[in-house]
Amino acid sequence: MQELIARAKELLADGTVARVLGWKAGDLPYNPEPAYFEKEEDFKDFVYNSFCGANLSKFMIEASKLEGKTLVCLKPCDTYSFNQLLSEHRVDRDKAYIVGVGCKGKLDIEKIKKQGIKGIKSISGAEISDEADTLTIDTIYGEKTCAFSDAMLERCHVCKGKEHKIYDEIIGESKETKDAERFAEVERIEAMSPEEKFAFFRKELSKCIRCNACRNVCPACSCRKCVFDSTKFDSSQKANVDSFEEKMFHIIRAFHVAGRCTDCGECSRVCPQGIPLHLFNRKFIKEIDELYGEYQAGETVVEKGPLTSYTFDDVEPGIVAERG
Amino acid sequence: MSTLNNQTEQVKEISGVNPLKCMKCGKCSASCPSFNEMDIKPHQFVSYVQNEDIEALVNSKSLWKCLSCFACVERCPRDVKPGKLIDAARQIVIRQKGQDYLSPNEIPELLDPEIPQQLLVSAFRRYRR
Amino acid sequence: MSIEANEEFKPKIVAFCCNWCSYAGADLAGSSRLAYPADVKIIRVPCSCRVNPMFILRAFEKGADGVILCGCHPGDCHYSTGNFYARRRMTMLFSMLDYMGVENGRTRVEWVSAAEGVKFSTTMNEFVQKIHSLGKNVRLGDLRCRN
Amino acid sequence: MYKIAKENLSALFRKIAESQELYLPIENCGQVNYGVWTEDANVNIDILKTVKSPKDAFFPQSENLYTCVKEDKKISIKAEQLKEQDFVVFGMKACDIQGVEVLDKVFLSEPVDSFYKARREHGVIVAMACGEPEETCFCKVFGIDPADPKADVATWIIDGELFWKPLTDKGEALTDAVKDVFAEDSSADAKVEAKKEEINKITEQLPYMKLSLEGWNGDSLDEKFNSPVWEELYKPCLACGTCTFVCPTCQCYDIKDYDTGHGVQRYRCWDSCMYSDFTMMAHGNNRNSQMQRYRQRFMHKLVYFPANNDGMYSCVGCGRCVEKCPQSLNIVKVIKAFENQGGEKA
Amino acid sequence: MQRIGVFVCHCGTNIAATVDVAKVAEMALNEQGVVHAEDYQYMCSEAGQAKIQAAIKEKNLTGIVVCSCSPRMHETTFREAAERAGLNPYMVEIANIREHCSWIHKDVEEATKKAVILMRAAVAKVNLNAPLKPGESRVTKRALVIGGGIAGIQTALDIADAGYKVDIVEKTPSIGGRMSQLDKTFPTLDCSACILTPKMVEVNKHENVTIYTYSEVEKVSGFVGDFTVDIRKKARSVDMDKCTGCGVCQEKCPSKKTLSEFNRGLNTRSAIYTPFAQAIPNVPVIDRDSCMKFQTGKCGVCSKVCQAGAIDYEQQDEIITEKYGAIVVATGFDMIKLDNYDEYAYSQSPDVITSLELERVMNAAGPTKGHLERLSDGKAPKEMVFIQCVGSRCSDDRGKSYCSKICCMYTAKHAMLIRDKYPDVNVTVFYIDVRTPGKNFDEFYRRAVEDYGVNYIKGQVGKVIPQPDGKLLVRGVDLIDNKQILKEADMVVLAAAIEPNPDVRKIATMLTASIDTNNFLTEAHAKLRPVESPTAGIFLSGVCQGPKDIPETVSQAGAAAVKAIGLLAKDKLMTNPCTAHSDELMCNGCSQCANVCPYGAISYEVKEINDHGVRETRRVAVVNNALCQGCGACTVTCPSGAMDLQGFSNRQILAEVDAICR
Repeated sequence: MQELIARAKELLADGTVARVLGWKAGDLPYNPEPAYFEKEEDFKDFVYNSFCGANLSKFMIEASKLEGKTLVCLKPCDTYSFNQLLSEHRVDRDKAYIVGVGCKGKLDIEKIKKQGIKGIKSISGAEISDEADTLTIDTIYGEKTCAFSDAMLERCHVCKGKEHKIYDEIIGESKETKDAERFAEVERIEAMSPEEKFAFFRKELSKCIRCNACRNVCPACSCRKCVFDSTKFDSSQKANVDSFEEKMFHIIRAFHVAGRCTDCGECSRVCPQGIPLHLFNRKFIKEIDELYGEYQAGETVVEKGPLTSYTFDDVEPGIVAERG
Repeated sequence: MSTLNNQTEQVKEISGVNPLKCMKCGKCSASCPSFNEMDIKPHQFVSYVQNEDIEALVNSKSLWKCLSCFACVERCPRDVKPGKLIDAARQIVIRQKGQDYLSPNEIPELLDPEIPQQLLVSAFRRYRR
Repeated sequence: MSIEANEEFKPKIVAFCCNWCSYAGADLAGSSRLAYPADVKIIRVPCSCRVNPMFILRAFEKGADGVILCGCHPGDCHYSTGNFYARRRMTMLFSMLDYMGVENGRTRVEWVSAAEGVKFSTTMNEFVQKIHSLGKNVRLGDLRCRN
Repeated sequence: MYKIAKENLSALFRKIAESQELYLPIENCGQVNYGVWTEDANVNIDILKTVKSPKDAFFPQSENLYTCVKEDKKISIKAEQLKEQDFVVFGMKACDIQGVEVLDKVFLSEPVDSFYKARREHGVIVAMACGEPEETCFCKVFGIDPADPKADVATWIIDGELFWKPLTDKGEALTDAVKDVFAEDSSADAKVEAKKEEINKITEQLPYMKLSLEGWNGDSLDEKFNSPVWEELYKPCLACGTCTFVCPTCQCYDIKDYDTGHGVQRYRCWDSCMYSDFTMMAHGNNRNSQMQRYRQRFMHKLVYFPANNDGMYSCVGCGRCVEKCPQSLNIVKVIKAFENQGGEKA
Repeated sequence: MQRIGVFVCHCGTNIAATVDVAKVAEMALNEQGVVHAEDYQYMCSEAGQAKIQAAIKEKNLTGIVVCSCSPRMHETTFREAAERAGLNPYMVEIANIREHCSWIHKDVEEATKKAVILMRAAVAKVNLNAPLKPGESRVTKRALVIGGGIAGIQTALDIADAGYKVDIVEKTPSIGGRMSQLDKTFPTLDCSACILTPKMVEVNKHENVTIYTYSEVEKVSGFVGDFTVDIRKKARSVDMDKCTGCGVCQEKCPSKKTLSEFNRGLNTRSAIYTPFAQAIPNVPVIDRDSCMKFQTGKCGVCSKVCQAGAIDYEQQDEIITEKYGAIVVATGFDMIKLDNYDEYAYSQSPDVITSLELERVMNAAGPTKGHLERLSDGKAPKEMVFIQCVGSRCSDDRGKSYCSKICCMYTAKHAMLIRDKYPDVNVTVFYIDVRTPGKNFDEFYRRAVEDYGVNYIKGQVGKVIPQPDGKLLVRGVDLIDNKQILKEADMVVLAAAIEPNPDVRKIATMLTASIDTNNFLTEAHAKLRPVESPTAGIFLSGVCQGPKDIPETVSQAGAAAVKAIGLLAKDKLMTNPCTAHSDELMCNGCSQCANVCPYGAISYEVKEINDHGVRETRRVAVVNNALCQGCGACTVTCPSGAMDLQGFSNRQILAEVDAICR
């Protein structure tokens, strides 16, 4: 982290960048927030640890409109989102100085709390330099421990790899944290009977409070005005009146990001109700891979995605019914 | 499904060939080094499979005359691969016979180490009757 | 379940037809007096690629029991490529509906050319029959529209 | 005071539910929210904070106001029925109870919101003391005692037993209706007092409990409104509605019409001042930047509301926003930012 | 709020027998916005139209719904009637209660119910209709033809004869194209040069035609009626105005080792050259890659010998920018590379040649001065073998899936010519099928067999094996005799597949014209619009659209010209108003819409947007209404719904959905 700070200060000082987009330490051990740093003294609060899960790519849409370059800290998986935004002309490569920051898996405080750990005073083992496999958590109810991997975000268990796909320079080491199959959950659902599937999603979606956190954090959902906020489609709804509302919202959202979603996992990370929203997007990714060829959005900057291209011999929609 | 039909399906499945793609150009027969020794010619393999007459193929001389050189497979402009078809017919015969005559362990000492692998494989397929 | 056995159920079926092929195919079915159930109501769109998945979900929300999309045969699109995009989009939408446990028989895509009046009619007959066998759509509708 | 063993609680719930609806924390897919008790509900009364606050019981996320039905050219209007049956909300914490009082200020003052009022009149609140408060809690800052909640009934869980103490007439009535399932305990008062002591000791250690609200009142309006600090604070905000929807005091709503095909249903639903289309009007939006929207939320909770309501803040320190904000923003950070700002100035 | 009139047609008994039309009209009055409803015997009749017009005027209608036959029948009729009554024609919607209702249902109650629903949907839509006005765009009265082969020449001539200016852009130093390389043409066997040269001269002399040879299209912008094209005129190093075409420079040029493109690399040419004797313009170019002056700085012979002083080593590429109303693509074809066909020994033996090479061998101006001889040793062949379908009709990745169409005929021609001129040469043709659809084509082929004794064998060749003695051993099969054939040949001629000129990809991208998987340009409709690209204002001439022979090429070239003339004849273009429109307040500028637009109608602008007082400069999509055809692909791709289609807007279609599901 010190190397990162030193380099950021250097680039700020020599005028290469006008500001730095990173994370600012919070007032609890686990709540750093994304922040801009423009002056040397701002860096006293700069932090980069395993709780810095937020994907900063989307902030670059606004930062691209500012004067001068913005140094942005991107983790390997965040760089996919940046590439995708670049493909869609939403960010300006010339306005970004990308520092690929090392990542060894990011933590989910909810998972720690789920283990009954509360009244947290401090957490050790979450620094980026720590090699510890275990987090040691000091609470007012005594010292607790938790395996690092048990506290990891879902997306880290299906890590896309330690490689940054776009960067100006890389600071820090990364580690691939994959220990689960990316599509295992999707396959589990696919294997269910229609009744079970329906019950599963109905239960999960019944929790949805339409806070729109999933949409607003999503780097692919970068619309200036979402169809669900617009009167143009007669689709403007805020209420969770009936379970259909949520289905419509989540199906359409997944459809809109299909072929563009990099599977960055932010939607599931931010959902206050813990809905596994990535299961929608990942279903589409799996379908695209299987029906139209392996495709990873954001792997490179591309012109056309799978839903804006076609081949003559594409499968017919009837395949869905045929394969049962 | 009749047995005959079954065999046709088997041949198609084993070979991975869609005989309907054939445009009857004859390039397979033109390429075949064993043409003159065959009773059923390579281009006819396709029509026999189309006509679901696997029995005739299985009983033909050609079945054991094909060298599996795969010149026809290589040159077929339509990806029909007669060589694969006849090979599939051979497999059917072999499958029907079932048992192996040699155990895998006995094989190495019987072989000349210089012999190309591919030749061995095709020889086993052909002469194991 | 046959249609006769389920007389009281009158399904609502929306058919989106592209202007150039399928709408004309439906016209031909009409002028050839090829009957299909009155449950099918056609909406004319310029091309199958004009059909937004939201239209389909909206139809279900408002109480439709089945939605079918008809367009030109792949390669014959009046706009060259429209139905290719429609094909991918609908494949995606249908797979998601299936994944969420909504009977996938309630949605269908069929390519019907302007000359295929017979196909249009048989397709609609088949589809209506299918919807009859599935019964009323209860998984996607909005309860408020029921009464 | 009465008591009942924790493992027998379902008997109590069943008893209550015999005659009325019972809302209590229910776990569904790993998350605990208030919901209606049923025999197979997965009740979780050990939870400190439900994801959503229990304000739904009185001010649901969406509710119908009336229905228009169109037949040919005739239109008939059917008003929605007001709540007429009693119901019980079980397990509300002190902060959430204070949250309801904040809502009372809004909905029960003129013009009175009849839907809300009917629910308040028919609702009986059974409060529960917080056993193990957490680091995100700061109710004491607003003068709330988590160990001694005030409602129709107060309860404590001590060593596997629930202690039950009616505090109001409504509470007495409920108690009478269900007391078959209770036992009496003469040493109850002492045990409860000891528990309160224990809870207070824990709260002493919590980092946010000593937060200072100095300078946050109606008088500081201009100074706070014009502060440059907001420019820094809002930046990571996603403009999602998480904080407002989990908040026990946020009371903004939108009124919408839904076309059912044969008429229109007018309903209201929670709205969030964080949303870009909040209070959207024909000419556009009053607050057209996220900074303004962000500022609004906190100014409302900490300045405007107390200015209009005898100093009552519309934050109760439940800490839900601290836990749930996707970007780790929250009201505590706002309060602290101004603290620092003040310090620097001095 | 709309004031809508609903008109229900009886269509005699066609509708009225199964639909209670009066009931439909009565029910219409319950619908939102409907202030007038009536039914009538024949709405499309004069009297019916008069009723509509009267109601529009009397009731001050803002929109009408006609419940009648298919809109494909009478939509235009009713739109025009409405327009005559002062109503915008796009405020008319049709509820199809005949083809989609009365004709397919028998039960009156059921059919009436359905008719009411269809009427409701149309009323719901009209409630959201807005008056639309077709746009206008001007037409530049000049056409561009890309490619100067027979297709391009014919198209240019036809357009020029109609009185419009035409420019031809040709990549090589001369016009003439593939046809100029041919010796004789089927099925009449007249000499190619004899019929082509006059056309070349005519086009060159035509006052309306400007020819840019040794030039390429560099950039295309604009749209139908108003294209702007940059043409790169490559430096010829010879002054076109001064050169007299005497040819001395070519004779004297010391660098003569470059393979002749025109003769398919069978012999060499000088560094300063005209491709062939009848080249137009008859002005040589210096091939700078093989010129010693340009490569080493030493030489300059041509400059010294040129009496006219036309040599200009300093000449630079020139960019010409011109405006056009229409563009015709006539980029033609080439033979496929035979690198992947080892079995035919093409790259191993000089005596295995392609048919186009044989054309040059047979041609008096060719490398052998027209003598049929083996290229290896110059000996006269005795046995010649032709192999058909080399790379055509292949489903593997070595060749092309299509039939090249011309090979059967030119092979018959070659066989016949050889047997005619050299009766002692045996000619054998291995074929899969002989395809001769065309006037006098099969007769031609039969002559080759019957009169000239050409030996046609049904079967393919598996391998051609060059022998140590220089002969070629051909192993083929005779499928009729079911025999394998071994034949010693002196020469083997391969009928290689043809493919579109590889440059077409680049050009298609510039023109936003679509191409298929084989790189052929796609026509707007396979049957009904075969010479137009789906991109408005782009026309297709010749083999760039698909394999064809000369007569077909010439007729298609004429057809393309007619289409272009039809466009140029207009002063203004009325554009279909049902086009896409992007709401810039909502547009993200993400380019997804442009990715699916088949017409290249969407471009992007960076501009300042004022969103209720918030000003921001950003990238937004702009639809060119002259190009947009209104398919709507973009509207679904647009996640925010910023892109909408006029006349079929999201809200209109949703209103129809709602009305039907009500």
